[in-house]
Amino acid sequence: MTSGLVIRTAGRLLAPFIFIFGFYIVAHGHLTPGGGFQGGAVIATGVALILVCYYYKDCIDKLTPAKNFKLVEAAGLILYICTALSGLVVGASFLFNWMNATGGLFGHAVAYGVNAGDIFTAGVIPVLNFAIGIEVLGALSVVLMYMFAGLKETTQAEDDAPASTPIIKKSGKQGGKK
Amino acid sequence: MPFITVALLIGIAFAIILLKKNMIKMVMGIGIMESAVNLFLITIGYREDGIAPIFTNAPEGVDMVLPTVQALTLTNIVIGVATTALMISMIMIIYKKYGTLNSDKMRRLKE
Amino acid sequence: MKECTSLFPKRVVMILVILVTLILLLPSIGLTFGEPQTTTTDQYYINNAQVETGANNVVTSIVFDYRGFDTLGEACVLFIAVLGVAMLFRRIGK
Amino acid sequence: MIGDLLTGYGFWNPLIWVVVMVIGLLFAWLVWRCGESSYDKDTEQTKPYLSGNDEPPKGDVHIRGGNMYWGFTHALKGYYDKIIPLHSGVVNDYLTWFLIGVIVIFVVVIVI
Amino acid sequence: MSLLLDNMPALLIAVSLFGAFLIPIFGRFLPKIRDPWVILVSFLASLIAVINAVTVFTKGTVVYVFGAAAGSSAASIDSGGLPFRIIFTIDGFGAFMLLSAAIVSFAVILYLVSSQKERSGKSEFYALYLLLTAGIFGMVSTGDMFNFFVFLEINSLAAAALVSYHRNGGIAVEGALKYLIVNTVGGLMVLLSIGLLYAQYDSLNMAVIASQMTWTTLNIVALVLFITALAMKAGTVPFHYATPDAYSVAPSGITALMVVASQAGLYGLFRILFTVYGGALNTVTVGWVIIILGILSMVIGVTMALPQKDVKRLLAYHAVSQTGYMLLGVGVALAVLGDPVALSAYGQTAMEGGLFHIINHALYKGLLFLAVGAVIYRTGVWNLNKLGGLGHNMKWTMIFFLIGALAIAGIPPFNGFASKLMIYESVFAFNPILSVIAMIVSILTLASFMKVFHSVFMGPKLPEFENVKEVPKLMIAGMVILTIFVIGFGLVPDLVVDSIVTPAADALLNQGSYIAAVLGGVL
Repeated sequence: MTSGLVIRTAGRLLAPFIFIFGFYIVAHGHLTPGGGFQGGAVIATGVALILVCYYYKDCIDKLTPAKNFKLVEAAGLILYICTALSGLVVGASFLFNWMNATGGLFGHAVAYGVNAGDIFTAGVIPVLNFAIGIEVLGALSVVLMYMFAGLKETTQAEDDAPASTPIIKKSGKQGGKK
Repeated sequence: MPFITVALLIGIAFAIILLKKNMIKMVMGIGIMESAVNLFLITIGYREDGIAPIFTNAPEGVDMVLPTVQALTLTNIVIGVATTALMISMIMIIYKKYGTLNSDKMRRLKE
Repeated sequence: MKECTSLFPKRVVMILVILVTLILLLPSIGLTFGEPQTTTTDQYYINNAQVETGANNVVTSIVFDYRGFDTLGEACVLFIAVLGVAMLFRRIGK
Repeated sequence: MIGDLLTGYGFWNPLIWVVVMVIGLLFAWLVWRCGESSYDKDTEQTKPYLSGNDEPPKGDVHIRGGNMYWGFTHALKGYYDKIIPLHSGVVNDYLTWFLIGVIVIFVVVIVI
Repeated sequence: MSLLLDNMPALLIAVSLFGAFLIPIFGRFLPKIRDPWVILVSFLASLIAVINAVTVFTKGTVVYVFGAAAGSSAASIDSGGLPFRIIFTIDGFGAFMLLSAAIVSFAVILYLVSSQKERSGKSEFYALYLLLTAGIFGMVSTGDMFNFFVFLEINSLAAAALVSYHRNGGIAVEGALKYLIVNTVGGLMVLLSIGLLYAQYDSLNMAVIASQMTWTTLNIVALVLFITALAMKAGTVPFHYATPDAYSVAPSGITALMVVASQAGLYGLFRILFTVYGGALNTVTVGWVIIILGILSMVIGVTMALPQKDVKRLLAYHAVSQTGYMLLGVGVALAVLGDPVALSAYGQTAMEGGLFHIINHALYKGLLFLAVGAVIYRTGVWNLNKLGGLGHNMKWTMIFFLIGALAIAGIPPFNGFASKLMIYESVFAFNPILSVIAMIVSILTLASFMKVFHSVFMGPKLPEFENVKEVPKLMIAGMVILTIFVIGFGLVPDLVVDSIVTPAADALLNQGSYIAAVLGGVL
């Protein structure tokens, strides 16, 4: 069972634009209003749109299961903390903005005052923006997917416990390992 | 004036949290309280005729509003989203297991 | 059992809520809207953020540079929420 | 080195107390040694004597946790009747207590 | 090497977080090395916490600026006298809390790795555990108001998620939900009062706010919200209702750590009272408010504990009751803060007793929860009426429980006695009635632990527990670590008091040194 043709078509048409718009917000976080959180949330809206159009079951069958998004999220966080730790490697403190005004990637010097904006400025800030964008995208998608999936009726035996379960093996049907 | 709004919003939120027995409505009340706190944070940083603190294509020579509180608000919004997500999913589980959303019935732990 | 199992009758709760609202109204007397009392920190950010961090958006420079550690914590909160939701909806014997 | 924990009224020196306890244990051991040497574990001697009646099985005489301090809770019945319903288990009440706390502490701090 | 040593405060948080972020990936692809990884990360985090604490106790307050060119230097290097970045300020009190959190968290992870072996969803569980540890470490070492709030939320959310781990037909989730709702509202109130302080002083740094603090209506509103919200986090009467609900359904090891987590709330309360408000406070009134909260917690906690049938719920009420002792000791010190004679006569001792009780409570209550958890792990029963006769089969658990019970009841030579003695004596000088109440509560504590000990371990072997075995070695190891500290702290209390408790008390009583450490003596 799927939703109507109109919804599906509209969703298919809109989703790429939503993704690109979210990406734009993430990428220009240090120049215009926006940033990692907002952009990630916009991208997650696209994921939600797809979920609404194609139903959860089809989505995880055709695309990817929710647990992959968990990895995406962890990857974003690891990128963030590695960027932060790289400040230690260059001899400064945690989260030090060492790429700013060095001339390299994202290292263009910036003029003080009002200007048109240059995307290759601000040092580690765009990197952190991307990290957070990835993280928020993963996080919100995972939450949405789990909530769409809901809790399949688990019986008491399948469930993990009476409050403080005995793990005596012989009881057998006591919720198993994964 | 906005501070009065904040106080009233928090009062409304407390009234919802304390008087409504439906857990989903209680979570909504907490959401209102979050919004009220966010509003409070934003308003303490407002300057008369200020603009957003962004230099890209900004008009010259205008005061900017205080940026720190906006950063705090951003952080708090995300924390609020996370809290709400966790609470809602807990309520979903409880609804599955207990078959009710009523906080009066949700008292297997007491005394 | 009665229908309402709360300890406090509704009227008492309303009075309490009104009292708390009154307490929270006190800030509106002490604070002025539109003219913050002191702006040292924020004025510093507005003046120097662009040079020190290279970002045109002062808010972003605060979120990711000056207070980047808060952002890490906040990302952690989101991570916790995801882990919590995943843990709650986990299925045994998958 | 280990010194005393002075409090103004007395002192607490763990070493002294450990020594006292060791002496006490030693003393207890000595007393135990002086006991009847003809004591034998598996004979009639170890059985409790209940006026000639049979001893009930151990499981029956074991006092379960819920029965201990029954008298205490019964003596303070008035107090417990008040205090236990307060732990009602309703979330709304928990937060009402928070509000009461805010108001009471605010009034106390402002007035005094 | 010096690179690492200079950045220890940052690594304190970073190591736990990094370990937590990697766990989902390990859990997916390399499940074999996940458990050793958790133990390794937890050990490293504890080690770093201990190193930090030792640094603080030997060299004085550690200040660390996040994102500055040179992190370990004082704040003012960044820009013009005022701190503009997030600053970690670990003084004596913070280091003290770091020590207790480090010991308990490492002991608990050893226990948990063994006791949760057969369950599902372990990746999330361990990641949340590390995040909770990071939250506690962050709360006790930060010097920034908003950062404190963020870590408070990490703490609450992670704790709530962990409580709901055994869903248990919804009961565990119910306890977690209550805990989460209560703590969320408390957290929002904390944020509101942070906003109130920010609106006046335009700074989020505790030292800056402390240097300008005055006793105005706005600050009173903020103070009241701080006190109530943080007392709710710490679980004092009358805000304690969610605490037993959550403790009684959480996995046992997690409950042991949650004791430390709620003490981090207590840390926040004392930090706000002494460091941020400090001299500006109307100390007598606020001190009496704290004392009365403490007395209420003690009495109601212990009387509610006596008739309990659920063994973990009973222990949870004791946690409430013991929190009262800490509040009592510190409250007495706060009440005499403005009176130098009384302060040096007994205020200092009361403070030290209250603080010493924090670490003691974390240790022995952790031990008790672990021992009770071991019983529940083997039997699956947590109702006192159904337990009995376990002493025959679980000798080690019985010994550990006995040590913990004697310590919590304040029987020499265990650590509970030392701190309780300090509290009794100093409080007696302040107000004899309070001291008498404290002693009565202690007797009731002993009585209720006799009940637990008798009904769990004593008595004849019950037929249903015929085949119960001793718990695995790792769980024993976790309990042994805590036992060593419980006995050690009891045998050398003066050494402990001199080396870690007195610096903590001094750090709290001396507001000026905290400010000077951050602001570089500008004041």
